[in-house]
Parts: sequence; structure tokens; C-alpha cells
Amino acid sequence: MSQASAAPPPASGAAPSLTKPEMKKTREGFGHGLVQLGETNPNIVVLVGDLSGSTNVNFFAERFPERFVQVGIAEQNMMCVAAGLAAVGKIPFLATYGAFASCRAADQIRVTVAYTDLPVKIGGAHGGISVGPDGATHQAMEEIAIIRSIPNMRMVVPCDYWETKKATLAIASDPHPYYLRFGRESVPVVTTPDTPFVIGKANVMREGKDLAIIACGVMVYEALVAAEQLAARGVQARVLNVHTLKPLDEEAIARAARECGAIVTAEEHQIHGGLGSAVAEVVVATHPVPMELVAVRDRFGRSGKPDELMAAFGIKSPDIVKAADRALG
Amino acid sequence: MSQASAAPPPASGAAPSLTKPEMKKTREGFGHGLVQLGETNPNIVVLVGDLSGSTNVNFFAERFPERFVQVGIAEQNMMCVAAGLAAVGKIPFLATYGAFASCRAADQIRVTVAYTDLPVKIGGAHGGISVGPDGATHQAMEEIAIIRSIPNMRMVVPCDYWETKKATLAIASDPHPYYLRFGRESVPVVTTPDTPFVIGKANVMREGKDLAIIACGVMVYEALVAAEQLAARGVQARVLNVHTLKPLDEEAIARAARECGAIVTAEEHQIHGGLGSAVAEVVVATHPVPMELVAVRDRFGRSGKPDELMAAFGIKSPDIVKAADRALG
Amino acid sequence: MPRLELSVDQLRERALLVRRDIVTLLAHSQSGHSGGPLSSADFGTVLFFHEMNLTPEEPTAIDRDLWHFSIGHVTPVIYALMAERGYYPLSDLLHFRSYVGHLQGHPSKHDTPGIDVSAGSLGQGLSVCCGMALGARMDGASRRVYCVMGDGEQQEGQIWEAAMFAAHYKLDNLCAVIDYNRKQIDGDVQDVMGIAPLADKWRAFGWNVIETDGHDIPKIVDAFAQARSAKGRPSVVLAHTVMGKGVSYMEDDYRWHGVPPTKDQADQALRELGTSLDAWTERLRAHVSSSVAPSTNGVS
Amino acid sequence: MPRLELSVDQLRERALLVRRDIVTLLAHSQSGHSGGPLSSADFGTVLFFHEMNLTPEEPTAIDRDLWHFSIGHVTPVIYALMAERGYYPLSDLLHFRSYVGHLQGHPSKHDTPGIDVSAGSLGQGLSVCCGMALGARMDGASRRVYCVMGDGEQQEGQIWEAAMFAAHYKLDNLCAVIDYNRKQIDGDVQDVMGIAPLADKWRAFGWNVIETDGHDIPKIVDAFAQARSAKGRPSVVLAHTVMGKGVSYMEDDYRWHGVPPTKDQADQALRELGTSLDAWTERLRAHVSSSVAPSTNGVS
Ligand SMILES: Cc1ncc(C[n+]2csc(CCOP(=O)(O)OP(=O)(O)O)c2C)c(N)n1
Ligand SMILES: Cc1ncc(C[n+]2csc(CCOP(=O)(O)OP(=O)(O)O)c2C)c(N)n1
Ligand SMILES: [Mg+2]
Ligand SMILES: [Mg+2]
Repeated sequence: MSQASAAPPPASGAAPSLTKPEMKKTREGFGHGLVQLGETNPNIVVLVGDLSGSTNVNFFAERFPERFVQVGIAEQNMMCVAAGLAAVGKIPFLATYGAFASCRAADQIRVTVAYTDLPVKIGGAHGGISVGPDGATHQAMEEIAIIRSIPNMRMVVPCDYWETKKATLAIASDPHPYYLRFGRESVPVVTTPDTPFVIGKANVMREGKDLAIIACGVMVYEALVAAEQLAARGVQARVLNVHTLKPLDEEAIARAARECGAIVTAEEHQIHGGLGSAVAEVVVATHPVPMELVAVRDRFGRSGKPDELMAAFGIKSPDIVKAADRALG
Repeated sequence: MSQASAAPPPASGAAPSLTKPEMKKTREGFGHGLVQLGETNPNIVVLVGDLSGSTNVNFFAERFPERFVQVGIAEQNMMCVAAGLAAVGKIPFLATYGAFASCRAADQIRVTVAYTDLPVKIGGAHGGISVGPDGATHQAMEEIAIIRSIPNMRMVVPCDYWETKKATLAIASDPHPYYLRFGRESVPVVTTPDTPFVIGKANVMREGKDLAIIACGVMVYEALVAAEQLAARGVQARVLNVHTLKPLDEEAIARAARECGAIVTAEEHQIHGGLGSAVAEVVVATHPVPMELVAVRDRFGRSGKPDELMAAFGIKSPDIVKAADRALG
Repeated sequence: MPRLELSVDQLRERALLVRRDIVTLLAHSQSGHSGGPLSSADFGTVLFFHEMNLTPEEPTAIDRDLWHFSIGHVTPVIYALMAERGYYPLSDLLHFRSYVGHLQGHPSKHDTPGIDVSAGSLGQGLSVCCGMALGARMDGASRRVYCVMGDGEQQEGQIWEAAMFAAHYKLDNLCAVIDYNRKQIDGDVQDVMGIAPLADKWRAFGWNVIETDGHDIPKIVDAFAQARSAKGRPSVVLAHTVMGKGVSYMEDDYRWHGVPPTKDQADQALRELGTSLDAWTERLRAHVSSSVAPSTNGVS
Repeated sequence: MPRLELSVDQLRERALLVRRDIVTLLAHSQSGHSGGPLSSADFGTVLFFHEMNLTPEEPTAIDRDLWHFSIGHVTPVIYALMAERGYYPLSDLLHFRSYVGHLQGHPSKHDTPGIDVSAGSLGQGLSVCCGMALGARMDGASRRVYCVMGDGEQQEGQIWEAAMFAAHYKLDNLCAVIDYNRKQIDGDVQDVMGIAPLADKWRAFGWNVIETDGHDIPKIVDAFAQARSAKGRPSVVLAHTVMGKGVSYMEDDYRWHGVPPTKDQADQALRELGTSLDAWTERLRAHVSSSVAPSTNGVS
């Protein structure tokens, strides 16, 4: 089935450039998606915790002030107010930094939102070390572990502007709770407006049978760059964009293990409980093969420039290439 | 090194009975451990969130009222008050139900406790489906995923009364933050007062080379029972008690994979991000072998009797035996 | 019509039935909370049989009033009120907290018809009700929202976030009730973590505060009426109650917060309440269809 | 001696130095918060140079007073105060928020000497200070604990949990200061989520409330003295301030909450403050050892 939602092969002219990629903010994809939803669905409401600009819900606030709810600095309350709105038929999207969405309101997500299975859509901004100068406290890198552990929760980690916008639209029409993770900085655009996006279906961004690089978020770009470099050395790497962390496309992952025989995962998240361990859960249960995890190695982030930090924390394309060599070792 | 801390083989008379096990509460091990600490170390202070009896910190409260801090129903505050006490030289242990310790105060754990790396010791009671009649909201089954994802955090999930008491004593003397998970009901005693306990060193509870059953908490008992049943069929299963979830005894796990060739993990926790995926992370990176995860399959718990629930949720010894058959293919 | 507005005598009678149901269901489950459910029985009865516009036959009717118990542990009173009001047969109460049956230890939307939002973690409910009240206003609906909280629960900071929010958005279609029984698990609320002066706190957070005797039916009826007439701000009713109210050996004793009576204790309690464990168990067992009104036999 | 108790004139001069440092370090980092640091500069200066018993040469001395900024985002003023007080050389300020250097975007214990507890998530700091104050009391120590909070931060429920706790345990060795600049990220605090009447809220939670002009040095000195003399309950100083205070184009404008001035804007600001970007950068760069007192050149 994943084949069905495979991206156009890079051969086609439609494919975005890896060398001079267009740079766009994923959070703007969220903001623009919300405005589009607001136009078509009167039940869409948006809540924010004093972070309208940095989550880009300000776009929605300007267009639909009567459906915009400013909650102030009170993430626990925001999560449950959203649940109450959902309980009376609204489709609430809320936004704050991922560190606070996933941690400050974790109990509210678990009990009120997830156990009740309400269609609350959580927008977690500032995901990953690429947040930059704000430093460790604002660099959310635990959300995948936390959200995956909670029953009924769904989670999407889109890779670029277009995918974030599509994900925002898609999760609105599924009557379950979702966590959508996006970042702060402009990141390379690696999909097109017509790249298929189906919740729960991984996208094959590049074909290959020697190795599979399974990535999500901004790391999909790093994976594609790494695949180029590997190709130059004759290693054909498949790049799988697992934009949906939950429910996971276990079939696509098992197929990657079976057909490629070695896997490297790449994520802008802590190594324990992230994409890598989600993939490992599937691999050991279906087709055990050697795996290397490229992720933040159980360390808090720090201040610095986004690129500088991604390099210092070992999650750039060269790190993926090294991991590939070890996995093929 | 793990060998060093291997338990006496069941052959030895010291070994507790599996058929008529002594039943004791792990939370009492916590309570008794705290009293012992209080007697020897004046810096030990204990905090609770209106749950003195069900966490058994009441033992400490009676003996050392001047070092006991009742915080009321305010888990966020309790976590940070403990951090403040640690910042001025105290060794604070706090207690509440695991669902609230891990979720209600997750942001406080991440930023104030873990990022500062303060010696706050978090006692998470009522871990697992075995909590029983209280139902889903009080059955904590996400703690391993949440705590493992946070840098600087350590985590111990002891298997019985004695191990809980030893763990309580051991974590007090390590100047880092810890999460200690224990349960509500009386559970089988499977270790003795002299069974070695070393933080980060898994205990081999039973030797075997056909298969490894890796378990923590009350599931160690279920694993031992399953191993008996498998032995009756000629399958010699090693039972590894991974009481420390973080730092994980990667060496013992890798050795189990290498020497046994197949692994079953068993935990009273959600399947995503728990012991099973922690073990899978190590297995795929060291020695990929077939694995089966026995855990709660991404479902909320419900009311019922502890045993009834463990059976209904598929985490009793027969489920481990079935998983072993699948793993051995 | 959905707003029953029973007479004071009828309400007293219903409250008695509810207390008997609570004791009986706990005697059978041998697990669960006694103290809070009994202290909440009187204002709970006024809410369900006088104040609120309810549609048990159609639990999700869009014009109904909304209610939510933020203190999820008081399921015995919630379930008794729901059963007496016709959400499901009384016989269901005999399967509280068991693996069979739909009455979970804490309220669960997907198990129990009529529960809108699951609960069990303290401090979250008022925020939920804020969202419901705001949503109702967005829809221009006249429905009201009622939230039941505990006094120990006031120690949760999220309640004060919600209090600020409700006042900021002038949610006058929201009414909170606090079961002010002065007890929580570890003892007296003032000893565990003092919340006094509670009325001053709510006033400083912008709420209309109404204090009442939480066991005086006419006063409770009047308190909710006052709340309904208050415009431009939310109202909170501080219902001064006694933990374990109605059962002599439980009254004002925090040790009854979370434990059920033994069968013998339950029988003694039910005799104080004018019936017996056998008689009342039989009454519950006999009522197997919520479309048939339950008998009120045994009510003195 | 560690409690400097500088004169009012000296404090005014120090506050000016601190404002210049803030603008200069932000001009170089081109990332960080301007508004709150400038509104906190005056009471921050009184705390560091008059009120608190500090031991910069031995940051962990057990008899020192303890301070914690719950508003971790105001690192520019925290770091400037620390540097001026001698915790580390002023030249370190030129590496704010960079991968090299020890001055993280938010306070980090393991990066910056003198920071006791890391921060950055709002609402947690008062609880931390409650623990410090309680621990000090357990030790029979006379040290005091000072907590700086924001006004928007008052929306976090955890603050009210801590407020309840401090009053319950009568922590009179605890003094909180609120930077009441009436602004937060999305605009005016009263528009975003109203916190008024704030003094009433703190009084209802059992605190000794002291209101003061947060830019009037003598009044601030007096406010902290009042707090020190209040026995049996914690004190909170509501410091009425102006966001961006001291830089004409930033004053009272919430859009300066989280952005730094451009180098040109910084130079203009520094000229309003009696120096220039080049001159002040030079002053910072020249100070490479905290054991040598910094020059105060350029102070009018
Ligand atoms: C967040 C959270 N913390 C702790 C608990 C455990 N708990 C359940 S009831 C209760 C006491 C509640 O006191 P109160 O609100 O006065 O209710 P009452 O005892 O009067 O029924 C506690 C601490 C919980 N359910 N949720
Ligand atoms: C828990 C949490 N939520 C949100 C934020 C993001 N944030 C940082 S500062 C701020 C506004 C704080 O307002 P105020 O306390 O008035 O400080 P000021 O803007 O006056 O400096 C927000 C929302 C945060 N750091 N922590
Ligand atoms: Mg109470
Ligand atoms: Mg402010």
C-alpha cells in the first residue's frame, strides 16, 4: 500500500533540489493549513498559550478572531479547555512549544484527551535541536517517546512546509487526538504540493535495495543528501519518510528490512523511545537486521546556530553516511 | 560483569518458591527502605502528595515527622520543592502514584530536576495494570517511555519487596535523579535479602541458552514461571531481571541475544517505548535476533482484579510461553 | 420535561435513595470511595433532580445541560445519581469496579453512557467545563455547564488556571460546586495543605461566590438559582458538607475517604438509612430496565 | 562584606551599567530578550548590590542568600548582574547564546557558575525557592531566598500551588518579586489573560504583599527591607515596571519581549544611556578577569 503513496522518483523534473533547496518554515505550513481549514469548516477552533507568532496561529487569529482562543501561559488548562470544546462538537487545534505541549500537559493528554479519545489536535512547535539559541529547555526532543506511549494518541512529524500543511488538513478530519510536531527554522522543501500524503503510510522518497534510511521531520532531507553521497559510492539507499509515528507503517518498515537488509534511522529526537526504537520494535518482531540509530544521544541540547548544533550533536548527513557504513559493516 | 551480580541459581535451597511464593508489597519495600535511610542519613527528606498510606511513606512520616513534607495534591509543586531541597543539600524522596509522578510533573522532571541534574528520587507507586479496581487512570503504564527519554534520569523497576528495598537504599547514595517504579498489590518474592543488587547490572535469575526472557518488575516472577513450563518441554530459557531500565545493562542484553539467539521481553507497561523497545534498541545495534514483546498492547487499562486484568491484557506466564514459541519459530 | 424541579420533599427522598445506592454498591464491589460520595449526595441530587436540564433517554442531546465531576473518585454517587435519573438500570450498580459491567472505578466515557469526558486525575475538570461553556457560547446555545470539585482538589494549580480563564472570558453559563467536606486522603485539608480563606481566593480570581450548607436541600436549590441569575461572571457554590454524611460511623472521618464498608458495616449503615443490605440489594437487582421507573420501596 | 548595601546613587549607577551591558550583549548575540531584562534591571540591581548576601568568589558558600529567576528568559539581566557582581568577567557577556562560552539562552547550572538551578519553563521557580527556603529552615540557617517572577507567568497554576505551600509552611525567609510590566509575548497581560487584582490574589493565598514602583531605587530598597521584617508568612513584592525601561523605542511595547536590537538600534539605545556600542563593547571586552574590578568608564 505504501507504494501507492510513493513520492515521484527524484528523476522526474518535479523533484525539489537537494543542492539548492527552497527553504520554508514548517510552522508556516501549520499556520496556512489552519487558515484553509477555517475557511471550509466552521467547527475548527484554535487555542494558543501566549505564543501566537512563534507557532504561526497568528494567521488564523487574524482571519477568524471569533474562533481563536488565547489561553495565556497555562498549558494544562489549554489542553483541557480544548478537550471541553471537542466534547461539545468543536475541532480544536492548540499550539505551544513542543516541550510544554508534551511535558507540561502530559497528564492532561493522557487522562482527559486520550482516555476520552477526543479530537484534540496538538500543535507542538520548536521540535528538535534545530531550535537553536534558546537552548536546551526549548529544544523539545522527547515528544515521540511520550506521545507514542499513550493509547489512542496519533502522531505526525512532517518533513517540510508542504507536508506540514497537508498533515494539518488531514488530521482535522480524523475524529481522534493527534500530536503534530514541527520546527522553528526554515528547512529544505523536499516534497511538492502533489506529493501524496496519507496518514499512516510512509513515503518512499528514493528507491534502493542496499540499505534503508528511515527518517522523519527535517532529517528526511539529511537522509536524501546522505543517499546521494552513498550512491556516488555505489550504495543504493532507500529513503523512507515515516511522517506518521503513530500509527506506524509497520508494513513499509518490515519490507525495508526484508528488501534492504540493513537500516539506519534518522531523527531530531532523543535516542531512547524515538523513531529509532519504534522501528526497532517492528524490525525485531518481523525481520531482524542490523540497525544504526542516528539521533541525539540522550543529552540535553544547548545554545548555538541550528546547523552548528545538528553537526555537534551528530545528526547531519555525514553522520548518516557513517552510520550506513557501520550498518553495512 | 553482570555475572558478578548473578543471583544464586534456583537449584540452591535459598531460592524462593515459585509454586507457593511468599507475597509482599513492593511499596512496603520502599517504605521500609526510607525508614532505614532516615536512621542513617540526616539529609534524607520525604515528600508526599496526599498519598502517605498508599505509597507507604507513612512509615517514614511516623518515625521522622520533622523530615517529612506533606505537599498536598500538587505534584508539579512537589517535584520542584524536592528540587529546591536538593539544591540546598538534602536528598529528597517524593511519592505519589506513577501516573501523576511521570505525567503531571513531566515538565518539572525534565527542566528543573533532570536538566539541573539534582538528586531528586521519585517514587512512582501504582505502576502497571495490576493496580486493579481503580481502573485506567490510576494504572501507570507509560513511565518507562517518559523517563527513559529524559537525559540525566535514571530508572529502576524492582521485581519484589527485597529488590525495592535495596533499590531505595542504593539510589539514595548516587547524586543523580532517579525514578523508582513500584506497584500496589502484594507480589511474589523472587529474590532473597542477599541477592546482589547493583544499579545498572541485570540479574540472571535462571540460566539457559535456548531463549532469553528479559523482564522487569512483577513480570520477573511470570518469566520464571514461564521458564519452568518451557523447561518441562526441554526449552532452557535464561531469565534476565533488568531491574535498571536506565542506565540499561546493554552488555547483558547483547550477551543474551548472542548466546540465546531469541528474546522475549515481559513488562507491565505499554508496548511502545517500554522495556521491550529498550531491549530492541540494543539488539538491533549489537546482535539482531528474533524478539517477541509481551506487554500491554497500546490500550488503556480498566477495572478488575489484578490477576484477571493481567490475564485479560495478555501479560501472564502463559502469554510469555506463547511468545517464546513464536520467537523460537 | 427534562428539568424535573422536584419538590423539596421529593428531593430529600431521592437523596436518601442515592445514599442507600452508594452504600449498597460499595458493599458489593468491596472497593471504592465512601466519604466524598456521601458528602456530595445532597447537592448531587439537587443538580440531577431539580437544577439541570437532563435527557437520560438521549444522553447526547445537544440542548441538554452539561455536567462533569472533576473528582472522578466519587463514582459511587455519580453512578447512583445517573441510575436513579434513568441513564441505565439500577441493577448495573451491582457491578461497580468489576471487569464485567460498564461502571469503571473512575468515570469513563467509552464505558458508561452519559459520561461526556473521562476523569480520575484531579484538577482537570474545571478546565474541561470552561471549554464546554465557551463552546456552548460560540454556538449561541443556552445550555449551562456544571462542574463538581473537591476541597482537597483546590490544591491543584490547574484549577486556578481555569478559574482565571473562566473569569477572563466571563463564562456566566458555568457553575462550579465545591464539596467542602474539610477532609482529604491524609487528613484535614487545613492540616494537609491549607486552602482557607477559600471564598476570598475565588473572589480574587473574579468569581461570584455562593456559600451554602451542602446538606440543606432548600438552601442548595436556592444557591443554584442564584448562580443562574448571576451575569457576566462564573459562579462557584461552596457547599459546606460532612464527609460520610448519613452514616454515623463514617461522618467527618477522613479514613473513610477511599474505603468501602464491609458487608456488615454496610447493613448497619443501611439500617440507619431505613432499609437493609438485602432489601436494597434486591431493589437494585430487580430494576433491569431504565425505561421502567425504579420502585422506591423501603423509603420511610 | 558580602551584603554590599551600596548607596542609592551607587545603585543608580550600577543599574545604568547593567542596562548598558544588556543592550550590548544582545547587540552581539543578535538573539534573546530585551523587554523583561530592562524592566527588571532596577530591582535586580538592588537585589545584587544591596539586599542579598552574595559570595561571587565562592558561589556555593553555604551561608549565602539564594536567588532564582523563575523567568529564565531574562538571562540578559541575570548575566549582566552576575558579571557586574563579579561571578565572571564582563567579556563573557559577548558570547551570550553562542555554542562557545557558558551563557546559555536560559539559565543552566552546569554551564554557568553561580546558577543554582536551571530554568526556562515558566511557573516552576517559586516551587524551587519554597524547597530552598524549607531546607534552609530545616538546617536552622538564616539565609534568605529570593525568587523573581513575571506577571504573565502568574497565569501558570503551579505558581498558585507554590503560593499555597509557602503560606502553609509560613516561609518568612522567602521573598518573591514580580516584574509587573503589564506585558507578555502576545500583548498586554490584561488582554491575553487577566491577572488583576493580583495583590488580592496573593493576599487571599496568605502572603504579605508589598507594592512598589519597580524603577524607584529607594522605594525598592525599602520594599525588600519590609519583606525581611515580615514574620510568619512569605512576602511578595509587586514591582510595577515598564517593559524595555531605559530605551525610548522599547518602552511599554510588548513587541520587544523576545527580540534583540539591531546593532544600529543598540548603538542608538546606548547613546540614550550615555555611551556607544563601540565604547561599551570595548569596556566588556577589556574585562577578562572577575578578580579585577571592571572600569565604570562612560558612566555619566
Ligand atoms: C492529580 C491527582 N493526584 C492525586 C490523586 C489521588 N487522589 C484521589 S482522591 C484524593 C483526595 C481528594 O481530596 P478531596 O478533593 O477533598 O476529595 P474527598 O477526599 O473529599 O472526596 C487524592 C489525593 C488523583 N486522583 N489525582
Ligand atoms: C511553561 C512555559 N510556557 C511558555 C513559555 C514561553 N514564554 C517564554 S517568556 C513568555 C512570556 C512571559 O511573560 P512575562 O512573565 O510577563 O515575562 P515578560 O514578557 O514580561 O518578560 C512565554 C509565554 C515558557 N518559557 N514556559
Ligand atoms: Mg474533601
Ligand atoms: Mg511581563
